[in-house]
Amino acid sequence: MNGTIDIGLVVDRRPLITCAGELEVFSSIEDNLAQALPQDSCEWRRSMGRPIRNVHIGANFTPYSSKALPKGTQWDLIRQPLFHIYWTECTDVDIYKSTLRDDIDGWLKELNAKDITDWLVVVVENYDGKRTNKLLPRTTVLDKIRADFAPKQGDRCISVINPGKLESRSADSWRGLVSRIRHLLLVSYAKAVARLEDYVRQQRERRNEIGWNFMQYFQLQEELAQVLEMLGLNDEALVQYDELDALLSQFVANGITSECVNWLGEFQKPLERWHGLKLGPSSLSKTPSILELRAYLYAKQAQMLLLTNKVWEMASRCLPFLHTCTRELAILEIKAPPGAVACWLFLASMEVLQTCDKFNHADEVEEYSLHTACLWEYASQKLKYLGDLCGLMPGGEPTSDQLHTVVGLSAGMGDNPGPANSPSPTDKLKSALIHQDVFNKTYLELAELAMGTYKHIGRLRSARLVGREVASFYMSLGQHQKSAAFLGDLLRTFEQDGWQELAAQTHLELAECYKKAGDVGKLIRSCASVSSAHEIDNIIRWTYFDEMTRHAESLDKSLAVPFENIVKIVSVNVLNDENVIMLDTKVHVELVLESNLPRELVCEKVDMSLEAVENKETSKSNEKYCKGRSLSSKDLKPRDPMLQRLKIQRNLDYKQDKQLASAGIVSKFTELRRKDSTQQVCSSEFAHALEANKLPLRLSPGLNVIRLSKLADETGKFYLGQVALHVGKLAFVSATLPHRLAIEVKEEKPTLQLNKRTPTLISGVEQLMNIILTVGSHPIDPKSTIKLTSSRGLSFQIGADRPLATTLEFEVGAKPAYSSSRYALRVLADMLGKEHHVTVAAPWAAKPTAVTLNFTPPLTAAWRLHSARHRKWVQVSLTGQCEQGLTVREAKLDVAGVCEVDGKNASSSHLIPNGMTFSFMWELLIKPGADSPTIKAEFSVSYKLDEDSEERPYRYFFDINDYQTLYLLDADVEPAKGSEFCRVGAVCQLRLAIAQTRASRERSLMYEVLAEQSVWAVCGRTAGVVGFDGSELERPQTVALDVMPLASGHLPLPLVRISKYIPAEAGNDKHGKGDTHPRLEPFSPGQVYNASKGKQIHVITPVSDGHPT
Amino acid sequence: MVIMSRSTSKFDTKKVNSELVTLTYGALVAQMVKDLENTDDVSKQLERLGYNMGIRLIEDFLAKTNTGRCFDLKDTADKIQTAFKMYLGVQPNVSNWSAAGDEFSFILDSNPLTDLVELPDDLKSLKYCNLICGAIRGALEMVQLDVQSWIVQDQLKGDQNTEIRVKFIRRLEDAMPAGEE
Amino acid sequence: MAVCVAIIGKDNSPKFFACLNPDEELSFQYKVLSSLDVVEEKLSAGNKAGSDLRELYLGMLYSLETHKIYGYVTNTKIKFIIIVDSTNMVLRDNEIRSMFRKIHSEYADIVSNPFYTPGEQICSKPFLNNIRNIMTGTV
Amino acid sequence: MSDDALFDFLHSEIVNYVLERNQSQNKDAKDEDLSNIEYIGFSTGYRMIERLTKEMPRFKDELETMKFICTDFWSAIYKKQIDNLRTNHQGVYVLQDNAFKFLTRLSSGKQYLEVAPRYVSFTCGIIRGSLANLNINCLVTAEVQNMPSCKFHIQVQRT
Repeated sequence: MNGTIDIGLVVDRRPLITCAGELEVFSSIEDNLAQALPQDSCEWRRSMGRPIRNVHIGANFTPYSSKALPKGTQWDLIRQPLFHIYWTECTDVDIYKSTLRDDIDGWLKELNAKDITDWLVVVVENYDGKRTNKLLPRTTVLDKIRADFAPKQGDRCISVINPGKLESRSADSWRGLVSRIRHLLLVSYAKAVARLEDYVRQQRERRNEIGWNFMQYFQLQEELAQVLEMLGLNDEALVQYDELDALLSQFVANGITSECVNWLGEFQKPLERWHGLKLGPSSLSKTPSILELRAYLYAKQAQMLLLTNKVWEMASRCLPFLHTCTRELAILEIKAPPGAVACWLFLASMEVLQTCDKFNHADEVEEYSLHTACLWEYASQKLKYLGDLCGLMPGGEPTSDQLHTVVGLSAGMGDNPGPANSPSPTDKLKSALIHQDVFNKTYLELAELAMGTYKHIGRLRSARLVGREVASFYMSLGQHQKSAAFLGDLLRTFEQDGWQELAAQTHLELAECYKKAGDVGKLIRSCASVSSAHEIDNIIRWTYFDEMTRHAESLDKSLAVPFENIVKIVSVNVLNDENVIMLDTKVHVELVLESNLPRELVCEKVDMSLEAVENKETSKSNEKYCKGRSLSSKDLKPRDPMLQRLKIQRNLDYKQDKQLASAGIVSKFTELRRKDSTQQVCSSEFAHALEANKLPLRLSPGLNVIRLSKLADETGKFYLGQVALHVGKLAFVSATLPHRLAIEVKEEKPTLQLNKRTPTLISGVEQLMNIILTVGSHPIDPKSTIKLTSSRGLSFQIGADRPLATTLEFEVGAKPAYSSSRYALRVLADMLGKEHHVTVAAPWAAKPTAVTLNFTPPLTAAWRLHSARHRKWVQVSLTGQCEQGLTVREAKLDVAGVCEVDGKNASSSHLIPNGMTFSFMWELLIKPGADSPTIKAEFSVSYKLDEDSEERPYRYFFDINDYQTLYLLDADVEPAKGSEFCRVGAVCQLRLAIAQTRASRERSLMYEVLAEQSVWAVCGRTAGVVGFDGSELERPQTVALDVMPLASGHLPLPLVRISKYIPAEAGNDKHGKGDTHPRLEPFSPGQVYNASKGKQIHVITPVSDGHPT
Repeated sequence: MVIMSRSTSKFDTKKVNSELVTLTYGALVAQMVKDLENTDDVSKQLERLGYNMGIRLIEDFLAKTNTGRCFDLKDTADKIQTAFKMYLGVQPNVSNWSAAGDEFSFILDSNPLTDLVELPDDLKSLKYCNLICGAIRGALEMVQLDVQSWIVQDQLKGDQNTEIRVKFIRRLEDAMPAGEE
Repeated sequence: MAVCVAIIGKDNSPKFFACLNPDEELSFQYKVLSSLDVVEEKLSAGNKAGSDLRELYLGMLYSLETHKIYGYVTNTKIKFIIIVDSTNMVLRDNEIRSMFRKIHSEYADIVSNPFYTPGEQICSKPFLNNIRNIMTGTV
Repeated sequence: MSDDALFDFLHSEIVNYVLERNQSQNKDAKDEDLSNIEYIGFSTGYRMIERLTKEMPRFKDELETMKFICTDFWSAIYKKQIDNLRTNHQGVYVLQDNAFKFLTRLSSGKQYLEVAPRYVSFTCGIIRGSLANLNINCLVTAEVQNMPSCKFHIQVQRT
């Protein structure tokens, strides 16, 4: 019969129960009972306020024998029968009285003699058909037994219906029995455990006494542990093992100080076996080695942990445990063949790892990965150690001694074969120690697992450090690329965390690696890094420096190496006075470099790139960046934003009423982000670059001040970009400087201006203008010529002597930059056009440009014809146009001999100020009646602008037509008959007299009275036609019209106009088609003389007495 | 959320206060060093600052200790000594009296202002605790004592202890207002 | 007696490193660096779990056959690392803890020097001496 | 140091020094440049917190840190606590001190409001410095409406 959870239980710790009485009765139910007992848990109450635990308890049954009875107070009761049951199926009271009673009595007496109190009497009742109809007896055997033996503790006697029959009815009583036994058994068992615990305690107290032996004590306490385990209290069992663990550690740590601990000496014998842990079911030999003892202890603890589902804790305890072991081996000075311990440690860690895998629950992977990672690493280290020891490392060949060692080690490992598909750690190790390739494979496998697990749990650094081991392994394997990859990761980690020294070391390793790999480029790079690492010893730095330079010479294609820590930019200064630099001038920059190289570096070329700035960027960046004239180390090294100075200002808030609402401080600072220091290298190309003035440049260790310059040969805006130091094909290239330093290159084009000297240009007069030539940022070719071309009517010339021309070319001649020179240009424009053009063609201008010049004539003229009856006058009036008044003389009017002219004021000379008008008068002496051909009149006068300028003629042409008088018109206003005065409001007579002075084609003409409405009211008709037959000249026709003055005083007569009247029918002779309407045609000014012009009539106010008129 | 006002600090306020002054002063000096390129200017500034503080401290001091006028230099020295204790929490020894009795020294074996300070090499000439000299001068000027005060020994320069010398110049007329130097 | 004391900045770079035996410094640097993994682990775990990791002293970070490595992180995220010989049975948790306390106050004093820029390497001679004394337990 | 008179005087000397220096460099007086006062406070706070948190358990979170600033830290420096702390739980905290030490000396009311900023800058710096060293990167400004009450605004930079 076996319990439920006895994995690896070496000793069966189930309590013994003796059976007395009618054994056949018992045997019929033994099996049921044995199974039933552990099925349900039962509360275990313990002394010393320990928590109540539910436990499962099983039992072993043995027949009762008085000789086997232990003393009820023995400490090791646990190993003895500790519960006793008397079985009977007697139901007949008489039989009981006769025999049974004495038997039970004897049994009990024996128990009491050993003062055993844990017993039970069971009466099994068998019901069968023949009994049923009978009445039950008044008192049963059970009652009797109770009365006789257990008057007080009734629970010591119990009856049960034989479960073999009539299940249904018996079930309850059966359950009753089982739980009764369970309970009583546990009570007694608890007593036993308590006694054991006391004993253990006593023993521990005596641990410093002579003769005390750990192993004995060990077994004792383990017994306790086993008991707890049996009860399913794995955690408490673990506590027992942990106590043993601690105790042992304590002893060993203190070492053999007195003979009290002589037993420790037992463990000091040389090591013969290194089997590993043997996790799972295991037993301990009588005289174990310290390792075996330790292994056993750990195995036990592991088991308890597994049973309580604490895989991760098992893992977590492993490494410290292994460390303890190695330490204790050392303390106890235990001799072991080289590698033996390593083997054991390897096996141990591997076993634990395997177990972890076996018990791997997805949800716990995280937890135990935390602890397995370092185990993988540990195992790999141990294996590597063994590899070294046995000459298995790549490139090596095991010597015969080493082969021997291997044999020895394998032997010591013992055999622990795993299933075919999954070899046990022992199998693995053995084959690894024999076959080099297996060794390599296994080692790398473990290392990879270590790294993988580390990464998985986020321990990147640890992973990288394993990588370092792996790298060196690959190195010896000759797989330099792989090795380099791992070292690269390592380096990155170190640099990220800012561990310069480690980084330097890694550079060293990398250098070696690249050397082996023959990767010159990378080799040079890491040589540079090594030689510039202050953490490294100078001699080494020098050698690597030389190595670097040596390889640099042998480079076949160019190689760029970033500055990084090799060279540092300390400061950059733009030396020009302004950031705006003129084309073709030099840009000067001072660069301070700090070289960390251990020796002088000779650079054939040093340049600093200029990056053209995109326009869109400039617009905004202008403000931000271009102010800066220098960068200091402060700007260059990324500052810790946590330590930033902020721009803090006072801030006052005012209300509408200008009252201060609140005062405070604000920060003008916006972003507190850390600006990324990592910049891509070789981004900009060095097409436009500043170059060092003195070459070759000897870059000495420490600070170097370098002057760079460049001729600004391209306009635009440029940032100072990167610095490059060239050594042969090798170039050290800095990161791009923060875009703070910008240089703007500008050029100024030459210009040509044509300037008036006077506010206005006057046509017809020669005047001087200025040509101003300004040379820009760079001089013009002296030979280059400027060509002026004029529009019609305009001519010019440079220099007084040469004649005016319409085109003009002249050479610029040697002129320094920014000089400006002035030429006097004589210009003369005729008076025909007001607007003239000069077209300028200059070599620097893409196409010629036309300049418009506006000329105004010096004066303007107008004319009028005046008549008096038949006499005629011409008036010409001149208006001055130039600000300084001009003087005119010798006015002439030439009428081409049509008639004589008589100038009234022509002879004298006159000054006509600007805008003023002056008139000349001539009478045309013509005969009345003569016909009037058109007169082509030419007015001429000579004028000059000022005294010294010579006179020039001014001509004015005009035609005079129809100047002979045809009609004389006169008008009068007379009072109505009977009154001698014209009165306001009284009708008067307007008498018109129109006389024809010469025969003319017009037969009739129309007159119109155009009276001023406010002055005259015309009563009746206002217009009429009069006809002439041309028979009698000079005899006027008269017309009378009624008009009424509306105002008093001397009034001008109503104006009368006459026009030619062309009747409707008379039209057809002119145009082809007949004219249905009559037409009026005006006379030209000279043809009608109106004598009434200027006449006035005196009108008086109406008479006050309203006497009718 | 609102905090109930429990105005007892978990810290030893005395200590905190002393550290606060020390650190604030340190920060100020650092700022000055940044502002003024010349170290001596910094020392001068510190003395001036001390002076300004002195002329205010003295009132506070007299009020708190309600002592009157000093009778003589000895008395003055003792009063300053208590002032040290009061404001810097250290009790300097008064010693090295000159024969004429017009000059004496305060000897501090520890100086909270400088205890945590290490002068960088480029500032070795800085008179870090010139503030104290200034304060003494300012304070005494308010009680009509014109004195000079300067640092003789300085722990910052590796001396055993810090010695501040005070030299009596003359007694000022009561009428004379305490003006800037 | 500690064999190595390291002070690691907020940025995880070493600000101070002292070893009893200078020859060991390099190997210790590797150990300290990898211990940072554990420090970070514990801190983040502390954040998750909340109160359980409020103490500045982190206890043993990890152990090797030869050494034990202990950690301490200030409120200002400065890490102190102490390495102890694993054979050293004298130094119990409490001794280590008090060592850290002393180192911490030394550090606080260094930071209080107005001429020390936080985050820079600590190269003050007196500081070095004080730390050495703490390591060797002479204070 | 028996009392904080010394600290007060030192503080006002700092204000004077910085302002005088501004003048000498003729910075514009309208929006006074208080950067240097703030920075002196900053580096004081940065160092101070290193000392104050020596014996303290690790802060649970940002809020706990702020509470510390308002209570223990404040009363250590100003002998009183912040009267009111508000937050939007998105990194903005407003600390209100109804009787801010450096303002109590100025006569209350509006008349000296214009100069008030000089006397709060240092403290803004202290706060920023302390938090910076506690790895809380923030911007600290202040607002005074009627003295001697002062509001400090902390804006945590999440980057």
